[in-house]
Amino acid sequence: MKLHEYQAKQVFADAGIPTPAAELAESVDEVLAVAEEVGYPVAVKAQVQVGGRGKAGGIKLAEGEDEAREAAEDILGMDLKGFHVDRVLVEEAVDFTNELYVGVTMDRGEGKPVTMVSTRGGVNIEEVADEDPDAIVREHVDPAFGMHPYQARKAVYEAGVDRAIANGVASVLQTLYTLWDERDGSDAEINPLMVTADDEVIAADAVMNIDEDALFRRPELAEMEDESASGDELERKADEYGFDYVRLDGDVGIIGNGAGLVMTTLDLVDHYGGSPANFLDVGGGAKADRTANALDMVFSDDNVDSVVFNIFGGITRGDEVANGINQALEQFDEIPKPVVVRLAGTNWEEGLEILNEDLVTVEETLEDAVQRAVEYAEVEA
Amino acid sequence: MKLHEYQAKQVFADAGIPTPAAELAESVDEVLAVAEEVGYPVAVKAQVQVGGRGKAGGIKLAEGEDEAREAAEDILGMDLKGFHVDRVLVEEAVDFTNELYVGVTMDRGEGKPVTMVSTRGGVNIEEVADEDPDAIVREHVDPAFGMHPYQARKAVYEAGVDRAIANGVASVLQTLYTLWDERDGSDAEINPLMVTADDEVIAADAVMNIDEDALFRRPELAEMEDESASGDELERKADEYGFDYVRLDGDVGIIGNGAGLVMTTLDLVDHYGGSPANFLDVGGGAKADRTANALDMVFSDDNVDSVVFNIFGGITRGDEVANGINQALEQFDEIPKPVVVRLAGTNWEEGLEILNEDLVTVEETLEDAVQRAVEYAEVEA
Amino acid sequence: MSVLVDDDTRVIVQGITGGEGNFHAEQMIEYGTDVVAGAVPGKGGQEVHGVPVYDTVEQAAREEDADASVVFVPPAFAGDAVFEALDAPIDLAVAITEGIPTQDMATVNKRLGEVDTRLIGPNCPGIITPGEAKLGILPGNIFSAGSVGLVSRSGTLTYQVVDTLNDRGMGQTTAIGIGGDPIIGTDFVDALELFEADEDTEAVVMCGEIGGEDEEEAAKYIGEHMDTPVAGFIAGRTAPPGKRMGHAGAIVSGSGTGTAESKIDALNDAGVPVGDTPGEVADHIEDLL
Amino acid sequence: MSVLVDDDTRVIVQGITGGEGNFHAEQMIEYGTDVVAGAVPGKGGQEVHGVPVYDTVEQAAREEDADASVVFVPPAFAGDAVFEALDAPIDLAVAITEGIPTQDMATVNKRLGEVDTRLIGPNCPGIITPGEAKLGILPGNIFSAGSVGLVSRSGTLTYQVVDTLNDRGMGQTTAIGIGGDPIIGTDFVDALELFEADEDTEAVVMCGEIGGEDEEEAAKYIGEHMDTPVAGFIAGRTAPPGKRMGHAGAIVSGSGTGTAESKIDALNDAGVPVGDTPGEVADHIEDLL
Repeated sequence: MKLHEYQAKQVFADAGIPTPAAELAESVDEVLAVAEEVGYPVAVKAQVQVGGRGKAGGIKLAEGEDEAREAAEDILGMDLKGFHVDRVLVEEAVDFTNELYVGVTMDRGEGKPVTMVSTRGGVNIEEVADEDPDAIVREHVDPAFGMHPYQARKAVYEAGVDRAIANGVASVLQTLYTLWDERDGSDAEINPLMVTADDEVIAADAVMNIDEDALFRRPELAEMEDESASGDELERKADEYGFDYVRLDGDVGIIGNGAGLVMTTLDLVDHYGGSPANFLDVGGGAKADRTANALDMVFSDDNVDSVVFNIFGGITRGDEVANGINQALEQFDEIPKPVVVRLAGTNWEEGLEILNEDLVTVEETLEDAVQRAVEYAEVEA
Repeated sequence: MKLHEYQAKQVFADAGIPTPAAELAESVDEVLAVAEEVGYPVAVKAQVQVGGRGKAGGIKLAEGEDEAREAAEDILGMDLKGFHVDRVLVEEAVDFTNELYVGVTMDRGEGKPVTMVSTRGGVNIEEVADEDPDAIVREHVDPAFGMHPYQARKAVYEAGVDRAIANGVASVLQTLYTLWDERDGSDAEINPLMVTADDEVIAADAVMNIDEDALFRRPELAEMEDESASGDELERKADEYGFDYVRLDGDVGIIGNGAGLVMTTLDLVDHYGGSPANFLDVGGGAKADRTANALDMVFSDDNVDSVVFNIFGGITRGDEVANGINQALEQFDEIPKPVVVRLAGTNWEEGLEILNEDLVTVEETLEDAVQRAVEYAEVEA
Repeated sequence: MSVLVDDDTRVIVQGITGGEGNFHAEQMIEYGTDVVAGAVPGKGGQEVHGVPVYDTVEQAAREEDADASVVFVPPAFAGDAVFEALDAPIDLAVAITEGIPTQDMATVNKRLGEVDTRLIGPNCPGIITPGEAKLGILPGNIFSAGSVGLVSRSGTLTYQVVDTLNDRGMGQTTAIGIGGDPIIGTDFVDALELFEADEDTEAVVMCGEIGGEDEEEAAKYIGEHMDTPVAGFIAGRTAPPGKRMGHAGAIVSGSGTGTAESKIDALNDAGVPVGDTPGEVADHIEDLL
Repeated sequence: MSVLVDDDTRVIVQGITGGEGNFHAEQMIEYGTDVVAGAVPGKGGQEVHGVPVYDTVEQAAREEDADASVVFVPPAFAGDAVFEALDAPIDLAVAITEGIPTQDMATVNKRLGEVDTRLIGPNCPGIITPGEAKLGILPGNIFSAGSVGLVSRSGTLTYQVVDTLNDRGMGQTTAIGIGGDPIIGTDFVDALELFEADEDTEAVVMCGEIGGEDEEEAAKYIGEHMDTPVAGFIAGRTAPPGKRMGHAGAIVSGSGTGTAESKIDALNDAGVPVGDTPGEVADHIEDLL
């Protein structure tokens, strides 16, 4: 789960990391009022969870009221990479002499947290990581001990941060780690961490993503979750249904159980010349209603021309899946898109007996099912 | 640093450990008012930091107002093992079916924290430890990980705690460990942890000692420190001066630098037939004023008949010590008790030159100095 | 012979009184697994499917001389349950639970470096030695005994591959689902080491996924240390970068690493043929045997 | 030969810009110790007593090829400073600081089990190989080179015993002040092992104190493993039970263990003569040599 910039900044500020004076605004008038309060120049920043907001026109600097009004009118209500902007952060523009990067994430290769410092802040840090990996100093943390203060200092000095601001940066990094650790962060980043002429540091941007699996024990963060976080209507629907779902741009709808098997089904669609419309994992032990919901999802996607429904039963039982498919399809006078079903594993024979073959096409193997769905899609398209 | 029972109970209660309803009282009227509030029967408990308060008459049960008044009159103002009782805790008397013991301390042999559970609570746990060590289940904690919940359960089940209350006891132990850990405890104990007829657990007593060396980062606990914590006037004075001081019952006053050397000086006094009046470590690098303070301490002890002043200089410099001794003694018309001085190590020769031998007796070796002081004490006695 | 588990393995089920634990304990017993105890705090003294339940894993391990434990405990408590298994101690812990907070697993991972217990999972289907024992939720009936070792990050994909192998008459020595989480106890290299050391395993199928660099490390290990032939499969070749596809591990991070392409290249460079379809994997194994 | 430090030891001083660190760095250099660097965050680039200062211990160790570090850092920050030395890494860390919170030392102690660095202290006078090097605050001039090893929990008591040995013409190979805190890095047994392995050490004086059971463990070790003769001294024989006598370690806890009597008995049982006075200890060593 991703926090908005304004939420992450609030969390950081509460922990003592300096952030610019700022306030949220939802109308042009509010933007002007806040700008007056924090003082010009200000930055007007769209609060949507996409990268590259600046390049896409979602961040504008305003020297005075006219520019602020213009920025507010441009940004509020705009469509930013599929997201509707209904809130902006109006923030004091910080005068800086230097921009740093600090971050914390889980290094899955090492199986332990890693903290990062770079003097190459203010830019796309992924590019820096690719082109000049040594420009980012990485200091791993033993999760049992937590981050020792000496580690923060070591990372900062190794990165070549000026001695005048080294303590300040080390302290921000230490606080960022503590936040990440105590709030079950997946990533916490400040880019840029601005350095002012009088050697203060200030978090000009803020990223804080939380481990979804740990939200149960972070109720204060869970309630920051934004229903409108996803720009895609179908992806929002998938959230409601509790499916792992990713929308793609092909025409073969795909439903299956288990991420690896669903990805394999996508790969096979591609292999046989088709194009996957989505990834949809109904999960383990899918009962009839989940099956019906999954079909509803895929049918709702206008791009979909055919559907392949691939279940390999382990915990999931073929008879239950078959019942769900029947129920979902029997409500239609006409089946919206052709559905190819392949059942294997637990109770697959019972499942095939139950399935209404007037409504679906049954194939015995994964390869045959995918090929059939690809054919159907070609016909429909 | 030791918390009073009422302070420890407050800390425990704030952390969610059940404690009996109780309030502090400083007069008979207050005792009666609190007793009325919490409801009879009540326990009236002297708030002084000595063990065995019950046996010494510092804890009394009162079924009604008459008994409460009597208990308050008996206990308030009493002298309990050298401590004047000016406060009592008036506490709801808990009806219990069983008494347990839970505790946390540092196992110095293992160099790690240890948690303890026993079903033999309500008695002198040190006796249980001596006579039936297996009756106390010990579960060590890795300080880097902290106490895992399973460890609390394991200790509780292994101790043979009834399954009906096991969760409650495990939860108290876990909380006690967390408190100990987060407050820099040296010891944290509940004895007894009472079990009621309806399977609730409640901390009927509470011990919480804090690592003195960590008080700097526990200001909320440091301010609970009680100036009157020590019953002995001289020991309070030593606290003020910042000396490690222990009053004993002999007649040879002892001053030295370094705990091991001072203990050795005590041992030698004993070895040569004398009897040490105190342990006084002036510490490393003792300057003139500390030296003078140390002499003041020992002279103030009426039991002292002679003094041996033994300094082996490392950081401590013999010339500074000599100056301090001269300054302290020159203010007297008559030296109150004979002082034997032995200087060795850093600048010992300069020290001997400075020392006013009209005021003190100088010996070259530790053995000679101690023997001379013992002789003086015999003459004076 | 087989890897890690066989019909001598004495198994504890942690969470045997819960829905999942109860159901799968029964399935494991039916399959022939020697389930000797359950462990559930507060439920000591009960019996489930004829198996005695203890309050702690340590007690269960001691009283029933167990050497493995399967963890069916809800995610909020699973980290603690795994620690309990590691410290019992026990030789093998298999954590089925999905959704354990990653930081909990990071501390478990630290502990794994200090103890001798091996962990499989979490978020995995478990391990099965066909005809002898299964620890986890794998459907026993689809496996058959034979000479192919199988290691996979995914559950149902494993079943698919096994099904294809069976169709060609190729049974399995042991199949290990290592799980799809960012931090897991046993990775591809660990599993491959076990198969390399196993005399009965004549070839190994390794089913990887996009994300992380475990498959690349495995390729390196195979190239440098393995005599037993390996065939590979990589799921997610059509996944767009940066999109989360179910498994937390399956995120393409950085550029050039963690992609299907980099994994397939690494495996090919190590002499490992990678199938485009489960059928092609079976073809490769047939060739290698 | 000697134990742990000699004139080849390249030493970092942590906290070299503070009062204590500055003073004792100078003393160490005057004694002939090869002090090669200081380490103080934010003070990198400075020079103190002709020695370059670095911001981190890791940098100092790397740039100056150091193998030991002496920690003169205030108690609130000393735990972190010791961790920094352990992780630098370095072969030997000597923590002089008194008053480090015990829980900080418990986590340091955990880390000590994971790294190869040896820690002496904290709350100790340090270590000296007479005529070669001293790391700590021991007054160099009172020591003299010879064949007696010395290990002690107490600083000034060490000086007293050394003084007595010198009077009899018995110099020291190395003297180690292990410190008086409840949790220390190097205990009696560790130090005795080092002396046992040192060819030049012909006898060892061990100065213990009441409290804890380190002396009892040492007695066991001596009885079972040592050929080099040992004489002992135990301070605190007249200390009343339960009274705190300066060193946090010097609390008589429990009954029957940790007392002077139990320690002296244990040592005598292991064949170690224990002197009643420092002079008697010197007598014993004279007999043993």
